[in-house]
Amino acid sequence: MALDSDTATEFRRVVRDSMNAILARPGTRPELAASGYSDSAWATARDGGWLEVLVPESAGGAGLGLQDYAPILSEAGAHLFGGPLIENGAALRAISTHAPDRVDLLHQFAHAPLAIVDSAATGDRLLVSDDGVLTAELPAVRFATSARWLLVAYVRRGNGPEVAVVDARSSAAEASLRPSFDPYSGYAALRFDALRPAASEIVLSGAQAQALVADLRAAARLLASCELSGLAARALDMSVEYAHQRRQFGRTIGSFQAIQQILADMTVRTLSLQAMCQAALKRADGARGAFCRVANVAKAYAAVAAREVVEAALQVHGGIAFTREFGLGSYYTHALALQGYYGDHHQHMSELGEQLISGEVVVA
Amino acid sequence: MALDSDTATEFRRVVRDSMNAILARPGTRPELAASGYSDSAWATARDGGWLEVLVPESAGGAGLGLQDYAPILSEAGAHLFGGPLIENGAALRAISTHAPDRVDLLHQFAHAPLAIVDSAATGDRLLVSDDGVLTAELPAVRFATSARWLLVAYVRRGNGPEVAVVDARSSAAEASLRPSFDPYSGYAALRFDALRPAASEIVLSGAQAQALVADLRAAARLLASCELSGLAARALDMSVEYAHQRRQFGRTIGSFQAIQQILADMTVRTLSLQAMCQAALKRADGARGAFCRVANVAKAYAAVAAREVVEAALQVHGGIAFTREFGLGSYYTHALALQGYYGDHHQHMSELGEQLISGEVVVA
Amino acid sequence: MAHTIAFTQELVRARAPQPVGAIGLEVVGPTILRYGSDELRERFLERLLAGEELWCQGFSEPDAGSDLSSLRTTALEDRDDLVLNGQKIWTSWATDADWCAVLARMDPDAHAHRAIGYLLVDMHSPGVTVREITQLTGEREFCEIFFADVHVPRSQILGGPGEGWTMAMDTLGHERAGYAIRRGMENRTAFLDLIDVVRGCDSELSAAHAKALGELYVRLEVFDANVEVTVERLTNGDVPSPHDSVDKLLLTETEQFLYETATDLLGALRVVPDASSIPDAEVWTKGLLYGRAASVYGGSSQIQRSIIAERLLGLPKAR
Amino acid sequence: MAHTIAFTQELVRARAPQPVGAIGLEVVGPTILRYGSDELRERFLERLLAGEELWCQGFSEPDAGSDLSSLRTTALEDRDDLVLNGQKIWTSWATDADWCAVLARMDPDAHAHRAIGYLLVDMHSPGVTVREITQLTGEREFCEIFFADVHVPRSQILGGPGEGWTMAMDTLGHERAGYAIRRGMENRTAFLDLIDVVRGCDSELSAAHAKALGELYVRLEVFDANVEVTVERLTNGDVPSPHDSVDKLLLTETEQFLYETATDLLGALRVVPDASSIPDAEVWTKGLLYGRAASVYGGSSQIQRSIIAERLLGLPKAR
Repeated sequence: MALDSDTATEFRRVVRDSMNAILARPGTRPELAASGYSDSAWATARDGGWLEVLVPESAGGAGLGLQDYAPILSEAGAHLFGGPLIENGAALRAISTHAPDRVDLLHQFAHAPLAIVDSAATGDRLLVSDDGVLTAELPAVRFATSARWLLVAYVRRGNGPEVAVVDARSSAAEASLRPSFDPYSGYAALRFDALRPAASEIVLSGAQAQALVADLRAAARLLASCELSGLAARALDMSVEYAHQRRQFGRTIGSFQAIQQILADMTVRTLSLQAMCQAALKRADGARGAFCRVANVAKAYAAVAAREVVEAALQVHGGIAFTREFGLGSYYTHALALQGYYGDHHQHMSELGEQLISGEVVVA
Repeated sequence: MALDSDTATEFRRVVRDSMNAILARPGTRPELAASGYSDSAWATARDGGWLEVLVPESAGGAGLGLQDYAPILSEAGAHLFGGPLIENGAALRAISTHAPDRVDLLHQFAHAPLAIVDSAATGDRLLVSDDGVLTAELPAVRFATSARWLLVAYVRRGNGPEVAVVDARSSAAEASLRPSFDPYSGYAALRFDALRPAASEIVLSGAQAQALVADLRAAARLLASCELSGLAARALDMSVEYAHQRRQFGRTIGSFQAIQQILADMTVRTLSLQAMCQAALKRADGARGAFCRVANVAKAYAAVAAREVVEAALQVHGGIAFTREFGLGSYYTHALALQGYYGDHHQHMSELGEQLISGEVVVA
Repeated sequence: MAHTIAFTQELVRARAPQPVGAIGLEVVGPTILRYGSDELRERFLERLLAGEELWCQGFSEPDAGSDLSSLRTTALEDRDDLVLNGQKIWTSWATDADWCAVLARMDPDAHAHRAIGYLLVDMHSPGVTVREITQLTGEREFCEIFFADVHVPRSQILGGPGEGWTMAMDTLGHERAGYAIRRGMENRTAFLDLIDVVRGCDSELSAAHAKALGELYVRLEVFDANVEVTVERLTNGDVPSPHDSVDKLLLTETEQFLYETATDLLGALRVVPDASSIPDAEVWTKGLLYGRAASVYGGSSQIQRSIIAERLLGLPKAR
Repeated sequence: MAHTIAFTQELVRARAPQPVGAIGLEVVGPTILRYGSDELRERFLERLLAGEELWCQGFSEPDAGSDLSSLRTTALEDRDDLVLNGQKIWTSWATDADWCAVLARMDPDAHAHRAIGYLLVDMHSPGVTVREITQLTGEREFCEIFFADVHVPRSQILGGPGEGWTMAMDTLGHERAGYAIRRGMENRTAFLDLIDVVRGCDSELSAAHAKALGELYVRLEVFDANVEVTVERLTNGDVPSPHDSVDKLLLTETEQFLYETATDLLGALRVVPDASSIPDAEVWTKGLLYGRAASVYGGSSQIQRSIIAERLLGLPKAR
């Protein structure tokens, strides 16, 4: 099921208004700028029912899909809203598709912030459990210090893939916030000290776990692309606005052809990224292989396109953009972070190329 | 020995004037545009003593080096002068360095046009002789139909590298001109039908042949870079000139910032390519390893820089540039040809990178 | 709309050349349908659709390229006729055409967009001369047309005498959108060939090209995603639009990257594709040359960006 | 000249930070030496060379960035003094400086390049306030300076009262050239680190990065080749010159490509370099952020291109 166009527009407006309202409160922005997470910002998401979008009707949710959830990420990108909206969204999508009977998890993820522990997210070594026990130092996990739950993807030695959801407050898991050029990603070091997921905490094993993880990754990639798309659109808007107002050499800089050419290229990049995200979202409920592939394509493009747009925005703004007090720099550092999250353009383009050669990906 | 700066400037002026004079004669340009070669243009080079620059004094030449020969290539690039100036120049440099006693060859190459048969030139399979006999179909050899001599680099099976110079009119060698998007390269298909170089025709064998070939390739790369550099400079000049004259929207297009930004980037590319060629030429008489490396660097840069400049020139000129009757298009197709001759940027950058990793190339 | 696209798709898949009547079908036909009187529709449309009469389009002039509004060809009144004088350039397939849609100034003292008429001109009239232009690709698609005292009946003005500019812009909008869609399909076909060639390379070489193939795939998918939006826009009648310029820029960069990647595979042989072992490699080299022209024809990339800046972003006209 | 370059080279090789007195040594000092009276030279140069007095430079203003000629800071006569009012921005290390070279307008009604004076201002004077600006890199090199009724003795005008513009342009020329040389060396050092890191990767990963390393090597060699030309130019006294703008653009693109390549190696960890196993990875991320600013400070890339177009290519001033 999907929202009709008017309802979707209205929902997005409500999301945007709620974000603006909570960000207008004095304490929110400093909190976000420190750890990428704010309890009150998260409460806005939770109480606004944003995550319910992805909870099946059978579990009391709205039973909608990624296409209706994605605009939240675009707005989050535009507002630097922080928080694990990608993680909770991707997990809800993956659980509702591959383990729909785990209503407990769906409820948890619709309410409390989640961190995903998955080697593909930051290109780490594979996480392996020995006899069901996890001991590892994970260099960087988004929102590990803010999360209530940890969704952990690992390989049980000799047994194949496994997915567990554990309590982030477990004494065997210790997170500490990383100093970061992009606080909005909430990166933390995470240590597992003989963490042993209980049987009830293990969601799926083997091929089923593998399918869940593949879907989780695809959803995370696509949602990150949507966030980058919103972020790029905002950087463009800010630049156009600035070009209208900033005067140099006796005229607004927006009247200079050199600046106009930059802004036009930013527009091409931004609109085509939006189109790519839309095309990928339309395929979210199709065949899994096709969805994974198109999510990789979207992420590959978002990784370059959003970065290009924000770099051009820095150029249009000039010196002011490189100060911490002016907001645009944070858009850039966040774009740099998201560019690499779950694989950048280098990785995805190389992989897609190899798959084209091997015939694993077929061009229509 | 090298020319002092005033003499070098004067020599270059003479070369330029001679080129202009012969190109002004009605028949020359059509001949060049058909096969890249014109007897009268070649006579200008020969009689002007251009190639004598590279002949050692001991053999009756001027005993100068690549640095004094290179401006001829820059002018050739600027004038689309055609002819095997790269081949004869590179061969003279290689022979005078590695087989200086072959005065016969030095005289031949200072006078008659040469073609080089070398797998590295166009990325062909290695040419191999069996019992000293060469039988092969070479897909594309520059100026094979115009050449008086063929310098052939091959591997004698079981015996290592060998270099021979054979008569291009040998009945065992048959060349036929290729239809080409760039007639100025004079590409021809060349067939060796049991060609057996005589003992006197074999210049060097084994390690000595290998050293000669390495030097030949480095010289050819550097000279091709200089030709591209001159070609780019001319494309820039033509574009600036056109921008001064062409009017659109009631003003010269050179007064548009969008055009100015393009022309400025072309300038950066052109000047830095000239600087790179100069820096490489200064190292032509240094250690062979260092020279080979810097020639590869120059070729890698020339391959992208010149192409970028000419593509930008096409853009500045607009529609007119894409007609055969307007000259600029021939600069583009010639740049495309030279870009790939003796390796393009992809090849050289990949190789340099591998050598950096292996430690074969060391950064100062 | 959807039918036309599907039909084009099949033509491209079968590697068929562009239909000979394309200019008529895609460009002039719709304009006559929209702006023509009943008489003109009846006189021209049926024969156009039947392919009995071929059309070309004379808009650009030597001194009116990117700046179409500075055109100098005149059509001045002489009793019941208009007398046409001037020169057109970059007209596709003018040698084969029976009719030409010509923009001409109907008041020699008027400037810019004013007093421009859209004339339907019989190419067999006395005073019409056509000269072919050889392109870098070696092809002769484009022509110059010279009009010397060519008489055109007044009844063959489409729309009002001063409405030519508006109609031409409308036409160009449709042309750009339709062209982008067809060319996108052709590029995808070339990409399929490229994959086949890379597959045939030895594994070290194919690994070296994997990333470029992946990047191309991404760009083509993005292009197609954008076409989905364009089709929606066409279906809603939102043409011409400054979004056409977005489409054009995206097409240009996709196409240039595609053929650059393909011809890089040919190395030095890119100028003598016959010498390569790759079948039909000439198509790539032509694509490369044609691709460079793509950022020039139908309004240069610089012009497209200015259109976006002024009309999508609302920035002031650059002085 | 050659000595200075060799000295800088050694400093950079030893990974030493930029000398704290750099602005004085490289920028203000030469200007005082060239334009100053004997009194001013004697008063300032020895202490500057001894490092006893540190200097900063106040040229840019919030509304006079790329367009330096629109500066608004005024220095108006008041008996034997000038009274300075206004705001400067992007001044490096102003907090530590004892003196500041300030551009100010000496006639509030004058426009553009006219009536601009080059003042030597004691940073310890009453009315001077400095505010640090935190950059994206987290560093606080840049400052804002506020001047409120700051009295400057008339004797501390360098050159004539209306010659400030010419001197500033001269200064900027030297600054650009010298800066490009030093920064080029720093970039080469970072490149050496990068090679070491790639060598340490497993062979599949290092193969994937080989071409990028090769491209970087080519770009750095080209940069150095260009420096050879620049050094010749400096030695011949051909500074300032529009060629400074060529150098600046080349530096910018080299630097941006270098740190982009380096941080791409860090993947997602580029924003949390501490989390990576690569030692000193933070330097790369800072280099990336700093590199983006490189196309803005000291005249944006767009301005540099306009300078080249107008002054090297002789094109008309863009309107």
